[in-house]
Amino acid sequence: MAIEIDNNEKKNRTFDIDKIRNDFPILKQLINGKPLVYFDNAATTQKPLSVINKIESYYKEINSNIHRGVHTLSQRATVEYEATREKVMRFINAENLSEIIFTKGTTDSINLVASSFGKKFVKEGDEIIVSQMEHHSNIVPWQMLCEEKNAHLKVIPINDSGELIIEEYEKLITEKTKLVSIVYVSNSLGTINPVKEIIKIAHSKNVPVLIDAAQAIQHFKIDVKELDCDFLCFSGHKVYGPTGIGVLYGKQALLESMPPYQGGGDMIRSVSFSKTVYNSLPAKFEAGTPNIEAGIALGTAFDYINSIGIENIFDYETDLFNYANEKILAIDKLIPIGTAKNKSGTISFILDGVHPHDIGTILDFDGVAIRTGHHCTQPVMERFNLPATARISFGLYNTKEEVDIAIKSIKKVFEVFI
Amino acid sequence: MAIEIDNNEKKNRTFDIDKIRNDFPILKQLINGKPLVYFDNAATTQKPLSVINKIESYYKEINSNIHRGVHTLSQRATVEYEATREKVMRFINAENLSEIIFTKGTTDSINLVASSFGKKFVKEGDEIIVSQMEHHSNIVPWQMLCEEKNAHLKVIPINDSGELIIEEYEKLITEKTKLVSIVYVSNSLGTINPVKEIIKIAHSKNVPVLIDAAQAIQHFKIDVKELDCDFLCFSGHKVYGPTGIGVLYGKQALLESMPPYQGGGDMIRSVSFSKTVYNSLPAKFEAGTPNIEAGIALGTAFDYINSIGIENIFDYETDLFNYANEKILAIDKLIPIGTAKNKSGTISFILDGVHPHDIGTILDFDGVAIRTGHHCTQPVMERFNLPATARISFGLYNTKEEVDIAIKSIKKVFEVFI
Amino acid sequence: MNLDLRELYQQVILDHNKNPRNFKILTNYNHFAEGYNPLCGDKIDIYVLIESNIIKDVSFVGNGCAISKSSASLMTTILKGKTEEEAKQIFENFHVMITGKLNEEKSLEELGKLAVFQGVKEFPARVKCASLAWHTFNAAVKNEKTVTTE
Amino acid sequence: MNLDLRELYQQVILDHNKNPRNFKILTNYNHFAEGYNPLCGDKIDIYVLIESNIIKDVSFVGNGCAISKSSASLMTTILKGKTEEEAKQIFENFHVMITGKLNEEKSLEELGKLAVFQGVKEFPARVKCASLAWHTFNAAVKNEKTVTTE
Ligand SMILES: Cc1ncc(COP(=O)(O)O)c(C=O)c1O
Ligand SMILES: Cc1ncc(COP(=O)(O)O)c(C=O)c1O
Repeated sequence: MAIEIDNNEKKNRTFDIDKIRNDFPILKQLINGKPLVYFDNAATTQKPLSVINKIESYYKEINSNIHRGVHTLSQRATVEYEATREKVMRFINAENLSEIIFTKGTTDSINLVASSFGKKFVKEGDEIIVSQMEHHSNIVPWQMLCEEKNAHLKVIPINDSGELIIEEYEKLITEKTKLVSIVYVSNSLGTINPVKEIIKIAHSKNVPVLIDAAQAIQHFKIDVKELDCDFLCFSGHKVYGPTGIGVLYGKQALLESMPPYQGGGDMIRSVSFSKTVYNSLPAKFEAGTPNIEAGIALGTAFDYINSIGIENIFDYETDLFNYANEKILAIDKLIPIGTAKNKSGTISFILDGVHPHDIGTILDFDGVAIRTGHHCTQPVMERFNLPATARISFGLYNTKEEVDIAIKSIKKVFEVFI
Repeated sequence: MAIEIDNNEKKNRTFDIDKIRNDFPILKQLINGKPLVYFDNAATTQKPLSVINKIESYYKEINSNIHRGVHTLSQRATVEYEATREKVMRFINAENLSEIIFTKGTTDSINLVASSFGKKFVKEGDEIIVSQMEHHSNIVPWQMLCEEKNAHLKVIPINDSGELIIEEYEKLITEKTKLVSIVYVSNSLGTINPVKEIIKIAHSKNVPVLIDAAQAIQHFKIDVKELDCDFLCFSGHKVYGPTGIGVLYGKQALLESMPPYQGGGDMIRSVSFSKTVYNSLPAKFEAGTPNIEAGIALGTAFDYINSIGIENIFDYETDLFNYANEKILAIDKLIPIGTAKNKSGTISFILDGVHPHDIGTILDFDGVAIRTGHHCTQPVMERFNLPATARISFGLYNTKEEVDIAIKSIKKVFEVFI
Repeated sequence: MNLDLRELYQQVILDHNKNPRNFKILTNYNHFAEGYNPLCGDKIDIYVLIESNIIKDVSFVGNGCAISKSSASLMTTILKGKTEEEAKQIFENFHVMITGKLNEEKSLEELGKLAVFQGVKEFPARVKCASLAWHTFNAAVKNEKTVTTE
Repeated sequence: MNLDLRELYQQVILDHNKNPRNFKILTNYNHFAEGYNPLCGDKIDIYVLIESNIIKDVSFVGNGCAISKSSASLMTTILKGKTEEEAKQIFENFHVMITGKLNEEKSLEELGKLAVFQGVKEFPARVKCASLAWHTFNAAVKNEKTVTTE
């Protein structure tokens, strides 16, 4: 069992940015002869050496299939894999291990819920509520479900700052609403949604809520009990862990009431052609050989975050974000997209007369990696009548100096295009 | 483009077992003070250093999200990830890149087909044919589909040697049959099924065939054009690659006719709340951030296999298998389970009066890792009226000396239990 | 033979494995449960007769590895005549022992014949084998139908 | 300014980006296609009027990055008056150039004004931008409605 450090002690640990940067080998890469300035963290984060080393030692020392083996390697691998489930449970303060389902990523998690919850609870004429700022992975699975079931997808609109219009949300909930599925932090606008309030409103009408925490889990403390969310999803690769692993948290009673998603090994108790009995949670939703390597390394990623303290990460990143936001928004002819009061992690913008794709190319010349495009949120682009934006998104290893380099590079864009 | 070496040249390359064993760092591990003898290859294979190094260098040098990035890292990662698709295409001789879908593994691949093909083509009263020797992952998805659609699952029986009874299969195919889904090599019996014949029979009645090649791809040459199979699945982790990645091959026209499986990023061309347009193949079936790391490293695993030559692997393993089969079957009071004429990779057995679980524990004392249990093939256990078997399964790095160690250890079981 | 191996497979265990005691279906019982260990395919049915809080009779049938079979067999011999509370206490001590958390000589003594299972603590994969019968007995007493250890 | 950067964003390209030629919907056309580059959200509509195998008129509308827009603009100025076969040949040369497979000075000369795009070959991610208009033109001529480059 992990030793609990009280919050004050956590706060008092210093945030040693030089040491942290040293933990990420890729930051020493040169891109076009310049040091990499990695500002594409919302797409995927870089990995600390401890995570990389864990994968290496896993394959060099204990690689084995898990759950069904009596031999030593299989036992070791099983123990390490299941240890991650416990780390995740503690990190988000879930009630028990049955509530932590390993998936391929956020997209897989949401599809699991859309399929399984949908099969059980969504009927013709029912309604699902999402928002206009959802990632495609929190839109398309519901569209597919609604098409199949003849149900309806309702959309909470956003205002010009990129904030949800809560009054409209309240009007959308009816007796037909079966689920509200909402992003915690928008990956294209940076908006932090008032999910606690959203959940309260839904619960007052007995509607469960799914929270897409893909852009939240890496930036601030999440407590599923305090939020009282019914489902919560995130991707390992956006929280300093490997690709190919994600988490679906669900309240136990809800998960128990849902039918399995995929069929295969591990998710069954017994199989025969006359009668197959499904396994209990969490195995019921984990068919087939899991991503063992990534599951184990995800635990190491959480160890890493815990060694710094998520509150310290939040404080550091908030300071960095405020610095960047002020300086970037001060750039002449730069138009920010998404100006919500509560923001985290992401600054989206366009430059007058320059296509974001060209901005991306020019910044890349200076080693600055940003993302340009619709960020898998085309309804947001439509809302602001844009084909694309340029997006700077932060990780715990970014610095103010890097922000300055990016700003210099953004100014260069005008030199080229005038 | 890879340089094509003609078959004769491939054959003439020597199979240098010492060098090969050196390529796998884990083989130097001691288990209970004894050198690891890894005979659990059907569960998962060990990884060559080149694969481990690839993962490491991926994270240290180019880690980035793919497909939508203009910056340097994203481009590099995209190129490497897509290079694996081409390697897989060549390895199984598919017609084009659209036919290679990346999944999480065999289980995910089969679930994809059961869900998507099922949605489109399977109606009430229709029939799906599997066999009695299928892995649970090729049973449960079809049971779930049949339950949902009120369709029927038909089962090809096996004889006492663990071979499919082809005459029974021929009787099972009717106008109601929508798909035949068959394992190429049984993971619990070792039987190599006559899949070419099975496919021919199905095609003569216009029924498509899925081949579960999870236990075949690593042992001998597979040519999807020659087999003329409609779908083929395998897992990366059983072919010397990482966990969390698998392949679904499908004939292009068939894949094109099928609806998408999961919804999310990458699998769409454009999303709006009024109309969402799905992407073309293979992206249509690949929602969300893929397992980039594992995708890239799977390519390295195929490079490794190609560097040895799959024909050479087949020759070496055949010789090893024959040696082991003869010597193991000669053990007094040992009863082999699965005595088909054509076998590959796996020897299952029981010892009179000793539970397989105890065999597993005793062998583990000597560093010999085998699997005991039902191997996710409970209908096979039922067929032979057994709770479990002990299974030895081979990889390209195993040796006759290792077989001798295992045999000595099996004999020790009797010492304990007499 | 390997020393550790002999520690796991003690003679008493091998004996109970070969000649399990109370290996039958009770004709007169008022509690019953099925236990599964999907890891190795173990399956054990437990039959119990309890009268005025006393375990009058207990038996088992099923199949499993040497550890689970002998553990079931020994359990039946020990529980007969005990009260429910005593049974609970014995299982607690037993569980503490096989998971390696026992540190007082005294409690080991208390465990009596069950001490032959102390080698199990070195084999995490086998703890479930050793405890399956006990979990199933508990389920039977609580009138739960099935139990799984995983 | 960075040298390589200037090689990609040549003055001609910037000029066509700012003042695209033939940026309109033809009132009289007999071929049309829509082109998408989902990578950057580029979307281009191409209108073509072909009479007796001669490209009488060609225009475009849409939005995209500087490379795709200027490529579309330059394409329209070059194709006017050419035969379908000549257009095909030009695109082939162009494609060879931007994918970095051109090795004869002669063909570069043949490409004339299009040579300003030779910097693109250093930017694999931008090849699709430069070729989008051409692919769309091809689709229009073949009477395919939409084309995507990915
Ligand atoms: C024949 C066969 N099919 C399917 C599977 C399932 O593969 P995975 O667990 O990698 O999805 C396996 C592996 O256990 C297998 O041996
Ligand atoms: C808010 C949000 N939701 C969902 C996703 C999808 O995550 P993944 O691609 O890892 O499945 C992302 C990542 O792009 C995201 O930012």
